[in-house]
Amino acid sequence: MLNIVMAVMRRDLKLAMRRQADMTAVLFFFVIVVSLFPLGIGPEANLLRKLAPGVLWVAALLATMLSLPRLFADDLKDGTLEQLALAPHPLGLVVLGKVLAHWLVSGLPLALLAPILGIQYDLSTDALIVLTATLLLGTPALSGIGAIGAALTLGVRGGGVLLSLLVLPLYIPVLIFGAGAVDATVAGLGAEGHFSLLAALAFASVGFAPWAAAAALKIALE
Amino acid sequence: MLEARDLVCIRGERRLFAGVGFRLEEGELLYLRGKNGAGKTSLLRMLIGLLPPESGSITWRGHAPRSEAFRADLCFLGHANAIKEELTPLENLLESVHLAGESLSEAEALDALEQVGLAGREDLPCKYLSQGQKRRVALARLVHERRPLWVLDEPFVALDSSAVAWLADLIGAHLQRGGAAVLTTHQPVDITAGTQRELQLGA
Amino acid sequence: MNERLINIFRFASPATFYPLAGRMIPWFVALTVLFGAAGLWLGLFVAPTDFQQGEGYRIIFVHVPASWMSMFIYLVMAFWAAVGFTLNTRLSGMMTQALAPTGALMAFLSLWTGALWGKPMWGAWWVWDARLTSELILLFLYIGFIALTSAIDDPRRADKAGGILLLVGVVNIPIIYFSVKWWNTLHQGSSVSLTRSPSMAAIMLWGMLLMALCFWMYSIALALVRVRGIILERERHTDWAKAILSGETAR
Amino acid sequence: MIWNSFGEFLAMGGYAGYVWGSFGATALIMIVEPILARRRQKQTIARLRRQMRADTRSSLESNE
Repeated sequence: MLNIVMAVMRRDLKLAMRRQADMTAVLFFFVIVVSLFPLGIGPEANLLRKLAPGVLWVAALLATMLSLPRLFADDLKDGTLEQLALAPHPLGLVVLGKVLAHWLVSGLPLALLAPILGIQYDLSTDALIVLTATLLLGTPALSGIGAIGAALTLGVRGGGVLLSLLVLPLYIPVLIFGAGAVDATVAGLGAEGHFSLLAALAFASVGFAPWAAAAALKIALE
Repeated sequence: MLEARDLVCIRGERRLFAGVGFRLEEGELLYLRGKNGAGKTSLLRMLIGLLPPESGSITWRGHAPRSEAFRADLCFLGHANAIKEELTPLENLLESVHLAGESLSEAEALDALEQVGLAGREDLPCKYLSQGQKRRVALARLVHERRPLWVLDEPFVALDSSAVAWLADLIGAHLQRGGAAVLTTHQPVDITAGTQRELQLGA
Repeated sequence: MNERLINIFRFASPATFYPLAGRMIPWFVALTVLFGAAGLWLGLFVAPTDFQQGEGYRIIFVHVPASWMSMFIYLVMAFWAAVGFTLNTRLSGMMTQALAPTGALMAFLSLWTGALWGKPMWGAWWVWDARLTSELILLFLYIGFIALTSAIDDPRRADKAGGILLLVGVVNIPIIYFSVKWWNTLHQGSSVSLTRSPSMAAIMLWGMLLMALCFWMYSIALALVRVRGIILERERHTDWAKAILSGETAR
Repeated sequence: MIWNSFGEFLAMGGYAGYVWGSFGATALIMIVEPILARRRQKQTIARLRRQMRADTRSSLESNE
């Protein structure tokens, strides 16, 4: 069981390391979007502090969207996906491995970059820590839910745009609790409630989404 | 062993074939023949469980093609090579075997690559290989493959004549070990071992 | 498999359902008109003025039924998707696609009437009220479903992909609603609510229920009209569809 | 009946634009959507008929 998850994850990580341009493009997109907002809004520190959680979280959602279309598309094109679907273990575990690898190369670096970008928005140290923590906890859910969208739009015309249409509404709870936790900290309130809900969302989506995505992949392979 | 009954295939709006059935025993080889668009690839995808048939049934030793027991016995080689351009032939071979839930030592893998004529290129990323060489990387999987059912879609495409003969021998050895194989091909191939059968689609 | 279940879904065969749907449509149209006339009479002529919201509250007679239907239709679509996966009936996928446009229009109507109510009551066309926001997200979900199913050419694949999306969506709707509500209370949303009118008189409630029935019948009638077109399109190679196409006049 | 005159009914106690905007949009959708759905159904039937005629013609030709 665990073997196959680890094997898929290791393979995807190795591939990502050989194709670092993809990964860095997503990170630069995140950096640029976050840095553009102050130029559009103005440099007033109070306003920026208020906007920071929302801006960083929305930028993280968009950056994740950018990396999702390729989650299965390369494997479909070169025939690897067929082989994975024919291997003698549940396809859901394969997808779980891919989701974890996706998180390690997109969600995790986004979360680690966030505090540096948060400084641009004059966030306090506490808020920066909470921001990073929410991203660490919330981005696995983004990868999980995103995998369903990527599988559903696999090989479909206009897949990229369609993917955002399907997935972004489902990201709303993660956005609300993620940005909400930082907001609550900035306002001096506790964020424990947000954290437990975020963790619940992350566990639920990483646990269930791979199976839904696997069902969608089987349809795409017919 | 492998038995198909009354298979019907509808793709999009067209009925590709109906009433297709066959039985394949140990040591037997089935050629699927038919014009382009007759449904050869669709039938193969039905046999390996990717495409559910419109009606009819397929069983392999009592298992349905979508079961894990079936997939544990199956080795499939498709149109696409299922190799990654960024990985070397050696890595590709080892990865594909691991992901299929089997084990292969590095020595065996190197031996397989040597047999397909890729000695000296084991550590070169596959994007620097020619089409024929990439095909050979995919075929190297078959060298130490001991699962009883091989389903091969156009395995001889992009191979030169010596490689075609080598692959024919490999399939022959598989049949002699008591394996079964289903394959599509456009070119005449000389496989002497085992019993040969033929299924003509769209006749 | 359960015998009785199969019996219930016997009409799930497109060949039997097509003529049946054709016969049912006029009845549902008649019921729509009937319930609509009664509901409008109660809502516009009999129901008294609300002491707090004046005559503006009458918008609820279309707003609430539209909101209910928009949510209910999504549930029905998810139900059909579940039926499609468990019993593998062809009709279920067609039903989901026939219902989707009406559901999306209901969600749109709910937003439109909500905005028209919000302007005089809250002083703004749009307020990030938990209900309105959820309704907006529901509209996005409808649009996503329609976009996905129309982007896939093979109808069977479109049905299955759409079905997965519906089931994922229906699991997520309560989570989304809860999170939006939570977000709304944290940011102190509006205190006057459209649907929780103070002391709803019995007559208002009746008017609203009749209007809801009218919307319900309307949605069924439209889904039947649409599903007939989808059935004919997909079954055009079968003998019964050919008989209808060659014999019958365009009904 | 709670209205004293037709004009009062139309005025809706000052909320005319909002109330009639809501009911009007609903009525518009409930009239236009069925018309479009019916038209689509008719177009589908007409198109399928043309296709069927073309199919039978081509199969006759290929039989000759």
